Amino acid sequence: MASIAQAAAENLLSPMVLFFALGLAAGWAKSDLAIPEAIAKALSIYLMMSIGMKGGIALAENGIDQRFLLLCLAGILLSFLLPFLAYVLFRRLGGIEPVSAAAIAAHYGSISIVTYIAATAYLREAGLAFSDQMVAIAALMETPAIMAGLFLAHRFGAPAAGTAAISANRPPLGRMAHEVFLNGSVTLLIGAFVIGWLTGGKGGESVAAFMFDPFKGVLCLFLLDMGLLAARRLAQSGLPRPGTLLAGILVPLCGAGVALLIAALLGIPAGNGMLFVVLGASASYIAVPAAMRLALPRADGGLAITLSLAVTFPFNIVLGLPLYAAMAQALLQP
Amino acid sequence: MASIAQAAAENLLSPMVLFFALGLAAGWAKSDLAIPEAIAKALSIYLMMSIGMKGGIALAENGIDQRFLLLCLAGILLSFLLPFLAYVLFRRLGGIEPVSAAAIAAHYGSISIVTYIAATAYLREAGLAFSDQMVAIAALMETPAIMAGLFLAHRFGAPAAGTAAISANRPPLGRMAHEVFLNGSVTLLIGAFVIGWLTGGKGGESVAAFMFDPFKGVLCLFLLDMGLLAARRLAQSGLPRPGTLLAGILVPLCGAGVALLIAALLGIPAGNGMLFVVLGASASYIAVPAAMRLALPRADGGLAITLSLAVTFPFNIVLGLPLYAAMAQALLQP
Amino acid sequence: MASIAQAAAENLLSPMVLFFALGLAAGWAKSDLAIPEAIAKALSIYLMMSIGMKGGIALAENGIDQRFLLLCLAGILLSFLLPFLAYVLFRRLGGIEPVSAAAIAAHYGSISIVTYIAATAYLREAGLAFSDQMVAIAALMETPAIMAGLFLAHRFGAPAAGTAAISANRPPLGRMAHEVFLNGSVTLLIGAFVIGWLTGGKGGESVAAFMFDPFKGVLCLFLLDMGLLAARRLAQSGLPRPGTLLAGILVPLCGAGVALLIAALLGIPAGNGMLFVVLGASASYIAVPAAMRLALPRADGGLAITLSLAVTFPFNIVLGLPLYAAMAQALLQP
Amino acid sequence: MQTHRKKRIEIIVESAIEHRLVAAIEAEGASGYTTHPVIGGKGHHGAWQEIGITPGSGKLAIVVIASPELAERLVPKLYAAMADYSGVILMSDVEVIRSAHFS
Amino acid sequence: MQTHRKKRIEIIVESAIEHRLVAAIEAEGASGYTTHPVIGGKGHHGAWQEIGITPGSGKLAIVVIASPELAERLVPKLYAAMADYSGVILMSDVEVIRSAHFS
Amino acid sequence: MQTHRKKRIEIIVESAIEHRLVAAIEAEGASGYTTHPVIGGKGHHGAWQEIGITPGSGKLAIVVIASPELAERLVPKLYAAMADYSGVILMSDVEVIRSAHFS
Ligand SMILES: Nc1ncnc2c1ncn2[C@@H]1O[C@H](COP(=O)(O)O)[C@@H](O)[C@H]1O
Ligand SMILES: Nc1ncnc2c1ncn2[C@@H]1O[C@H](COP(=O)(O)O)[C@@H](O)[C@H]1O
Ligand SMILES: Nc1ncnc2c1ncn2[C@@H]1O[C@H](COP(=O)(O)O)[C@@H](O)[C@H]1O
Ligand code: NA
Ligand code: NA
Ligand code: NA
Repeated sequence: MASIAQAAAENLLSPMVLFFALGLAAGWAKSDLAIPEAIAKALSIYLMMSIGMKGGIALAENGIDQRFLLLCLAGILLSFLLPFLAYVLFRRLGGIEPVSAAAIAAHYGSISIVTYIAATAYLREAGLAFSDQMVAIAALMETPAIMAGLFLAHRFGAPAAGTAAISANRPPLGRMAHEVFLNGSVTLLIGAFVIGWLTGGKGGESVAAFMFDPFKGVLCLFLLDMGLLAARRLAQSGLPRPGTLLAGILVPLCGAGVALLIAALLGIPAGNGMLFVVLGASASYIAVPAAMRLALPRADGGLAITLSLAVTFPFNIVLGLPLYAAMAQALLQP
Repeated sequence: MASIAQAAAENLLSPMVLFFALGLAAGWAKSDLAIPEAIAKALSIYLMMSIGMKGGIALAENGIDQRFLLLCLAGILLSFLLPFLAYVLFRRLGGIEPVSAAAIAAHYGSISIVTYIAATAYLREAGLAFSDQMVAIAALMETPAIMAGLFLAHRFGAPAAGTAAISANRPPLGRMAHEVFLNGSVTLLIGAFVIGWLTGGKGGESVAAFMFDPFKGVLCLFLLDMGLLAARRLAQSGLPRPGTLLAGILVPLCGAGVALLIAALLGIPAGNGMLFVVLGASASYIAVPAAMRLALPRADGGLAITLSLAVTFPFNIVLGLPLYAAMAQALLQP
Repeated sequence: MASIAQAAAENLLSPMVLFFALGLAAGWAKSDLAIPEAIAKALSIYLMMSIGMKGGIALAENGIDQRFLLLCLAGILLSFLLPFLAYVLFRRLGGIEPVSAAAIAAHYGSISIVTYIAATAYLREAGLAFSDQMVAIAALMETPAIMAGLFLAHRFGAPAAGTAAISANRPPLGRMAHEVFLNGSVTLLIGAFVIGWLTGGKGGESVAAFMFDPFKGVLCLFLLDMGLLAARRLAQSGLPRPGTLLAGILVPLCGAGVALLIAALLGIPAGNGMLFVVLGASASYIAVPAAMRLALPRADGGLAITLSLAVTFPFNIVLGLPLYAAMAQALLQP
Repeated sequence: MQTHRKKRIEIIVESAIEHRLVAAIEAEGASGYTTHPVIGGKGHHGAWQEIGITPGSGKLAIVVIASPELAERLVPKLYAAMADYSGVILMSDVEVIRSAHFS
Repeated sequence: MQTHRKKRIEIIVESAIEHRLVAAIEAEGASGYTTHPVIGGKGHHGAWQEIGITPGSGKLAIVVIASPELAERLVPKLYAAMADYSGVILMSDVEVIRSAHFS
Repeated sequence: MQTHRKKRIEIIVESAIEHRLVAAIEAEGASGYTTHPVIGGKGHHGAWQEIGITPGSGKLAIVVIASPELAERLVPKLYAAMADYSGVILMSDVEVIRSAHFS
């Protein structure tokens, strides 16, 4: 316990978390500090490119083993199943109506790539080894949750009087799949992964001064923006009700628990296991909201983003990282 | 004298000044070269973050001494008192009406962080030692001048017939203070300073490849944009009248003189002293214009920006830096 | 032959070409991946600054010899004469009406600086020496083609019934020249070249961490965007007709051939010769379209950009680079 | 200077369904349209602002100049395509010079 | 297609006092508003352009759709809030489909 | 609240000839104008979108508030300046508060 508290305290003093806190504080105080939208998008593109390519290079260098493939499968399954758990909690504890609860649940089955990135930076700082190709699992877990969310909405979303259950003019499935799988960040993450895998270490070296060296500093700037966004989100929509808030903390903890169990069953080592736990615990705020907006326009998209961006994301970054790392180190092999 | 001329010539050939000159030339020739606004903002955010964090780290490593605290106090006082001097010069020499003269005076009491940054780059090139934590004094000097400017406007701004002296619907003081202290660049500068101080050298190392190494190159790009802005500003508003122009050069020289005197009295060494002189000599074009725009809408905000951005800033960058360095080296202890 | 195929295969697996391909694929699949416009402009500004300064520094360090001056002259002449050849091919083979053919021809006489940049990266990878000051020739070749294009349009553009040949309100020549010579990228390229030449290696060192080290990685990101643009261009305008398409490949090949001949006659070594060939083969999509748009508004500007950006550029990057390098190595002295 | 009466249709809508409205505009045979950026606002679905990378809040404005007859046909189609989504449609009178340019 | 007459109020104003106008709009009970970016212009206070980091020049456009009665009340309030600051207010007629959507 | 009738001229035009239109606006003595960004559209010259660094596609919207008399003079001048180039001009009625502010 003491060491968790100490790790949490150290995490609190990392530049990463401090810049996030600065963003939160500036946003909360209504400072006019703002990262221009184009820059925020560029930072996010940079992080995707970098993490994707790093993953591909790692794959090219280390190859693939059976345990990794199993973990891939487990990730896909986890992303598809977590929304069912999340749905129940958001309905019961959060008191959210069915269609919105289904949409929110999809966010929590999917993952937050920035949380994943922060976790890799955390592990590097803590000196705990992990494989860069874990990012492939992150990419695989982006989308299955969306199917689960749609299923839940169609199954439990009672039609309003005289209207169709979900949307009068529902987007065709092809368009939906397109929106999801060709989402810019998913495309880039996977594309850069493949490029890294094709070029291997040699290709990586030639672009390292841009693609890898500034990574941690860029992450700080990006987290500053995330802090600003989270604070502004809260200012615009207000804090969710206590039950909903609680669910926004409990669902990631449950996701972390389930993921830890899987990692233990598959004999995954601590570093990779911690990253898998982070994937289970984190919630999407880029790919999934766009898809839900299109497919379930009547769901409360604002609440979904408030929860994933302004409740779960800060929780994971500030308290979650040291907690998940401690859990992984306690229960998984080194 | 010979060595000042030589230093000035060398300064003229530094990439920093040359890129500024390129911007001036391109803007003057109406080239369509333009740095997109989002990029200019990002560059400025980068410079604030970097210089702030560097300052905080220096504070963490070197601690604080009494002389530094005295200099902080002196800086605050200087920022508050310089506008009175500037007001007289802009009224008498510049022939500017009271409210506008008060607003302009506030700009000259405050500081230009980019001029400060250019001065640190100049010192580094010249091999003259200074303390990075001097940036804290820059941050402290941003705002007192605004109070002085408002006081001057209220004291001397004769009400137009039948209207209130300053503004029919004057912004409440709270809003003003908010606008000033929570100005984005002030927030970021101070925030990054605190972060640097909290994380110390270790936190700095982990982000150095992004936060510190590219600093000088980024400054060149930013100065290119400043040159473009200054030239466009002049093209839009025309050159100020000779008296006004002269005041735009004399006021910074007086500011420099007063600051040099203070530095000598407090026994500040040459490097830090030169930076203090630069703070005295430079004029704000970010935080103060925004505040004046809100508080003194009837003041000629365009003239204020033309003077600080297109007259004083180039003067300081091109001639001021070597001059102030020579003054500091001649009169202060090494 | 075998070695060309091998070089082509290796080029295909360079991060540069792979990111370009990723952009093409993402754009073709209508992924919503997009580089914000401000970022794309900043990347292009960065590349111009970097390549220009590198060239100027090389000039300062290596000086100038007669052969280089001759090549400069040859480049200017080539840029002026190539449009005549291109005009014939686009008229005959492409079946394009005179004014549009003239506008398109001007694009092919001019050069694509990004293709040039990719060629320098290619040579560096291939270990073939070249002089960085070759970029001066690229700058010189930007504009003569425009004169040739205008001449062709005025000579062969038959006036529509009752209207003037080219444009009812033709822009005055001064405005045109302004638009061309003060085009942002030309200004910056030349300005940075002069700065590099003035500061020499010492100035370069102080900004290298920003200006030179990240160069290749930035180029990858920029090529990703170029791929997206090319794919979107094709989606918007459709593939040109087979004859036009063929001309879009043949004209660069002819340009390459003529340039190779000149390089051989002047006794230029293989590395520099390959760059000269690339200048001959590449087509403008920044400076020339803007000038043509203003001077020949009735020309089909869309087709010109489709050809230069979505046909010739990919051809040059993917197949052209290894081909031109092989040609240069076979026919020029090492 | 002779002018002709047209309708100016202005739609503020979520970017997510831009393609759907453009499809309706083209299907009805309008001669063109223009899209403008929007940076914030407030309506029945609450306040929003373009803030960085989060999606779903993004909106834009589409302007269509059309003959009164075409507008009469087009507006209900646009209205239907926007059902469930947040946004507004306005219509006003404008004059243009060349009538043939617009359908 | 039945339409209803509303007023379209368009304000071009310095960003510095956006909050003040929005406060007035909300205080009078308008159902919504939309803000649009602006990149340059010229008026009695001279020409300006969004150029980079210098402040004070930044402007934006605010559009409010309101019933004629509300517009009659709102415009003078907006006008007063803009006194001393540079900017213009316009009002024109528009038609909307659902009347209830706007107040 | 007394209002005055003015004309609102709205021009969508290629950025390349912005300077030419602004020159015409100033030459006719308009008291001001405002430029707005535009992000895409479709017309007789095909569809376009602001995409990155390629030029020629860039467009913007210029809005001029003018007295009916000035508008009558100005619109043909603008129309002539746009000949050969892609773009549209619209004119509609608006009300302003202070008449003196606009010419
Ligand atoms: N009365 C109004 N005036 C101007 N814009 C409005 C108005 N009502 C709604 N809007 C715009 O349309 C968007 C969606 O409206 P709503 O669906 O009512 O939330 C809002 O966010 C505003 O940008
Ligand atoms: N006649 C006009 N037509 C269009 N926009 C105008 C007009 N007059 C002023 N504006 C806009 O309103 C801003 C402020 O106007 P002013 O307070 O007159 O300087 C100007 O910079 C323009 O953007
Ligand atoms: N009917 C229309 N409604 C709205 N905007 C139009 C219309 N026609 C043309 N435009 C705009 O004006 C631009 C140029 O039109 P054009 O010259 O017809 O290609 C188009 O790209 C659109 O942005
Ligand atoms: Na998850
Ligand atoms: Na000062
Ligand atoms: Na060429």
